[in-house]
Amino acid sequence: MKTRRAMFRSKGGVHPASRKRATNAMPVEFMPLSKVLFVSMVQHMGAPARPVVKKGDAVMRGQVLGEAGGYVSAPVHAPTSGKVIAISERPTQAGLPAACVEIEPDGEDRWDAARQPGPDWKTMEAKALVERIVAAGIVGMGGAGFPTHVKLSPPAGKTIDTLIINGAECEPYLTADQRLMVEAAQSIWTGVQIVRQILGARRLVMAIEDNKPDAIQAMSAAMEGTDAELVVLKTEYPQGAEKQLIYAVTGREVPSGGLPMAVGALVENVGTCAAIYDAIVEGRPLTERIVTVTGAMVRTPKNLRARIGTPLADLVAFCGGMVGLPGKIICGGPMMGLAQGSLEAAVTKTTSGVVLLPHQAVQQFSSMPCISCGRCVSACPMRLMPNTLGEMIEAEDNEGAEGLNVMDCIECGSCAYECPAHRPLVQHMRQAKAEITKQRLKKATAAKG
Amino acid sequence: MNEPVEKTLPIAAKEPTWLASSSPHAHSGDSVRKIMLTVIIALMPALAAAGIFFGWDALRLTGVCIVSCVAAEAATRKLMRRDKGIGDLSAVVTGLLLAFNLPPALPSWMAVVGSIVAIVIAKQFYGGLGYNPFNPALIGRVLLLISFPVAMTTWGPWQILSPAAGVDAITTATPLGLVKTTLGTGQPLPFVFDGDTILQFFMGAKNGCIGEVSVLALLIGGMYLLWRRCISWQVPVFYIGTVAVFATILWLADPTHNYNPLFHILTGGLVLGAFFMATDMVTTPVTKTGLMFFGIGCGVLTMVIRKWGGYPEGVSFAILIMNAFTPLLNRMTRPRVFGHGQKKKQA
Amino acid sequence: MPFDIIDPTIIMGGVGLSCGILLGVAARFLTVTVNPRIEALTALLPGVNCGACGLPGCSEYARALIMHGAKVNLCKPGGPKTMRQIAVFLGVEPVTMERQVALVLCGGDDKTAIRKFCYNGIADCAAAALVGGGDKACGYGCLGLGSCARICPTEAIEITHARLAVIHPELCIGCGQCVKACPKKIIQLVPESRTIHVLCRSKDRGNVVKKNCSIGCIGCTLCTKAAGNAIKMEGALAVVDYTQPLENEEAITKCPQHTIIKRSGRKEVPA
Amino acid sequence: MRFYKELIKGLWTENPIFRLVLGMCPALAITTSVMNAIGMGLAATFVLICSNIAIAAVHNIVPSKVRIPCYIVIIATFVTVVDLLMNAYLHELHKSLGIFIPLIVVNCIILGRAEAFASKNGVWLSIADGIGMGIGFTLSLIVVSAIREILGNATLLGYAVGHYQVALLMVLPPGGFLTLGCLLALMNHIQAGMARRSGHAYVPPPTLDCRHCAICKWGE
Repeated sequence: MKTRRAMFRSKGGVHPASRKRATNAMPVEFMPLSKVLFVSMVQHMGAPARPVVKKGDAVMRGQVLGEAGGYVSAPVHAPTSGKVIAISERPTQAGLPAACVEIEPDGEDRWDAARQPGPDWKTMEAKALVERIVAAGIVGMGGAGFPTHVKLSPPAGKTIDTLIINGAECEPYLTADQRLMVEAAQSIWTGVQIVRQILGARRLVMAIEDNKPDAIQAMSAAMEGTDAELVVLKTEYPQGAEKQLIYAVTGREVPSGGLPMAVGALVENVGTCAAIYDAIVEGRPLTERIVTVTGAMVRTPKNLRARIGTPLADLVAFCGGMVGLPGKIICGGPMMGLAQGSLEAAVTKTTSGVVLLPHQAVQQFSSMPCISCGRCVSACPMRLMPNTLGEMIEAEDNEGAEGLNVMDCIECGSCAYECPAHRPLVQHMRQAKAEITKQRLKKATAAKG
Repeated sequence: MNEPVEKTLPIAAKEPTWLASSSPHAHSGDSVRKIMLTVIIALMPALAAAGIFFGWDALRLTGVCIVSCVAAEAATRKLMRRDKGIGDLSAVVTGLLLAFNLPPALPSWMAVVGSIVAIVIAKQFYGGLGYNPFNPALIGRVLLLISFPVAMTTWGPWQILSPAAGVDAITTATPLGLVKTTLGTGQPLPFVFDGDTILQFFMGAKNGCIGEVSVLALLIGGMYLLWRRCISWQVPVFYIGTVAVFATILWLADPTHNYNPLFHILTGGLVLGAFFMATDMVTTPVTKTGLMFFGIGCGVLTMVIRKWGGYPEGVSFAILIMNAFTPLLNRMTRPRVFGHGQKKKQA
Repeated sequence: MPFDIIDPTIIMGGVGLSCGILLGVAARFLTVTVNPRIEALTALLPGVNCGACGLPGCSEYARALIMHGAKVNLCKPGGPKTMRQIAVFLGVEPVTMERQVALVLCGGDDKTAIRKFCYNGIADCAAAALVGGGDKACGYGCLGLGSCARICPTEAIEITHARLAVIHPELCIGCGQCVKACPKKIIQLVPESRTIHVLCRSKDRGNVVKKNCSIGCIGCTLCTKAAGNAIKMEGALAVVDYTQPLENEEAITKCPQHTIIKRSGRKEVPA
Repeated sequence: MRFYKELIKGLWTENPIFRLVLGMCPALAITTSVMNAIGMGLAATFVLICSNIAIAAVHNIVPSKVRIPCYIVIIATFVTVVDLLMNAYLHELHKSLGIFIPLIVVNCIILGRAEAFASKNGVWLSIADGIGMGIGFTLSLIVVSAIREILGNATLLGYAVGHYQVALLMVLPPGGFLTLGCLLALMNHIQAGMARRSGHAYVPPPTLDCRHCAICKWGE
């Protein structure tokens, strides 16, 4: 194993205060079972899962509640044993209603008997491994929730020579991945090797930001004596974004609109690797994840190992409740997370944290006209011109925005973070992207019909 | 009629306890007001220098300009029913910069006229802060210069430029003006530009607009701005650098009719312009490359006007002309978007 | 002296004559034939170019009528009057057509419906709907940020001070732009003559609706009994079936939530 | 009655400069002194009346396809007449107006009235229209030039009006733009206020439509 600094530095990026100190030394605690678990069928990118249980069914932990709704989709499993009390429509973290299986735990937490640890993974075919990953419902746990098996099945002719394991965790406040690396370095490492075996990647890179020395130490101990590289990244947001990470490690730019495999690279989050270990070696589907509950309004911030479906309110209550009324509740980190209207939503496979910000830390912008300071242009890791795009979209010129590559925006929020006029630049981009996607779909169906 | 007055919603004071908005939920904490405050602080050394060299006149003009700029801004905003007030401090900055571009003996009412022109015509008529294509303070100055050419070229009391040229001839001229008029009559260069003069010019003992004389004070302010990341280094470096290169070429070609490049850097409004006027965020390009070209363009135009133009000083005109090129520079220097154009990709 | 005038006169006359001949030739050989009937028919149309007919503007509709035999009842702003004129012009049988006006099927404003959080962002419904589904506690309610009002060609939509979109039927031309613009899909085109409407689109169960909004439909079904066939239940929501006649105003008084209102052609009268 | 209506509309409601925003070229270029403005205004008025009469008289016999060339010829004829007359009897004024007298041929107001009014109405009403528009044009030019002459030259009609510091800028080209722009804004403001008071919706001239400009909130 060799350790080195990242050789490439992508342009742009910002340096928000990391605020990880509240939880980065807190060992992960087990979150007790809630009274009711709300397991959403929309926990990943792609088609929603289809519920396959009925009201009143008794389920075991690890039993399939919803099967994959398509190729780009993933099944959802029961987080514990108990009874299905309802199949309802509940708002997701994004606020849009989606099907949801409500489970009342029986407290025994019995595993589904059908789940058995598999044979030694080293002897298994790549195809069989991917099948087990599909069955375990594993999706990218960094935040986007892209079904992992899709990534692991490159089309024929595409070779992936570089596998990058993402331990950057550049979002402020969140420490879930960091704690996982410290506490479960060995299982992450086993998961990584499984992925490598599936892909046959020549080069294996573990990328961690330099503000996590404990994680770097733990991972290098686990990786000792192998040919993998450990790349220490300079702390910068959004270093952990897929395209930026690939650039920082290999110097290759993923082409616009393309997937990382276009440049022969693949990025897996450390959490995903740990889940792959669980699925292949332990035979457990994905039913829990580590969630950082933090922010100034949480009494005792903690890293929790919580079941999928645990209501956010229970997580906060387990951390001693709120100190006062928060100014903002965020699912995920403060740069890309989703603001919540309530604590009703539940943990999903992609919930990396719950952040409760106090009123004084919340930017209550009343935006001003752009003063062309150019900070967003310098900050944009995709090298877009957010100022021009924002003004275009405000004038409802979506076509012009498309011409200036608004679709390449990764919504990292660096522009709006820097903007002294407090312009809602990311919201503008989102609006335009949603509108353009709609138009493109329309055009595609028109062309077909 | 039904259109919401605001482009974005302000916070409702009452009811729901917490807020939701699109990400990001963190902010650098910088604001337009803070940037303007930084610029004001950075201008303080130059104001102090102006006070030392021109005394009461400097303070009078500065006060008049700031007060009338702020008043004009408040009045126009109210009249135009625009909601946001003068809290962003941009009017104060405009007032300060305008005052710094006026000669010390200018009557106060002319300063008021200039302030009103700067705020009302150059700024609010275009839509207010952020929409003005030209630097308001410079528009104010240029309008005054065109309207009242005599008052705007009547300078202060300094008599140090050259004992040889006769006191009367130089009391009412800036070094640049003196050079232009002297060379225009076919005479040789009017004074010797050597160590002592350089030091005096650097410290500020010369005729000129109240804020532009002390290069030292301006440099202190400029360094502060650079340190606070309020301006990027491209503009001042390329602006002054271009002037230096241009002046060196002229000087090497014909040393009998041109001073050495330091003369061009230390006289006129170059340093004030390069650090405070050509770096105005609103009217300059947003990309670093754009700023570089902006600086070079300003430098070339300044020297062209100084050498061959009708006016002895060209900083104001150069910056205003380059302001007009800002949208073009923004267009031309768009960065290559990540993942685009490395290899020609099929659509 | 007089001869000085004659020369230029001849020259100018000659130039004028030759130009005239040129123009005449051009008019004869380069002329673009326009079907005069299309022009005449365009003149009959209201000329608001709203696109409600599905064609990009009135002249295109006129062209479609004559060249492709488009239906005569597509012009919504013109209503029955224009339809009859077109029918007479084209010599075809007029069809029955009633003018349609848009209606916002939500009555929950700031006084009656609660908001779950303070929304801070772009004042546009589509943008707000992307942030946690909008700030109304009711996921189906009007966000009141005026995306419909901005797109309305006749400024018929008013956003009340309590942030609710209200359509003035007397100004509405029924073009349907607002129906497309609303991210919550709560604007519907209804026949102008109808006066009784259920102002709610919430599919939530009654207890949820009650928590979120004091005038939402709770699915008590009292109105369906009063209105016969004209009001039907769709899950927990009462929906007016505009194909069935409904004159009986009993439903309005029966509704415990005051969700059902009477809106005349001219103005809205709360029950 | 109709005659009177057509006569006065050019003074305010359809003032060619401030409401229709036509004829900007002379309004900016020659308004450095009131004398110029009067000369220009009267010359244009003469052409306007004559061309309106001629066009109203012949519009029925001119084929619509070649009407514009015909109007141009008619207008050019009268402009030539004015040009020669002024050169003969008001030589100084002619010299100071320079190229702008021949340029009346392409003045939008004259062609605009020919196309919009004279070609659709009778001779009698067209006379009223021509007089009204012409006087409206002249008065507007006088207003603009008076402001510019007083501020920029301290004179009015060539007579000194006081001793004060003049702003040279006002008699230079930018002064024309500034004055005209401010006056247009003022007119828009007055119109909007009048409309509001009388309870009507304010419909600004198409070139000055406030509704799509967010600079001030007057359009709302």
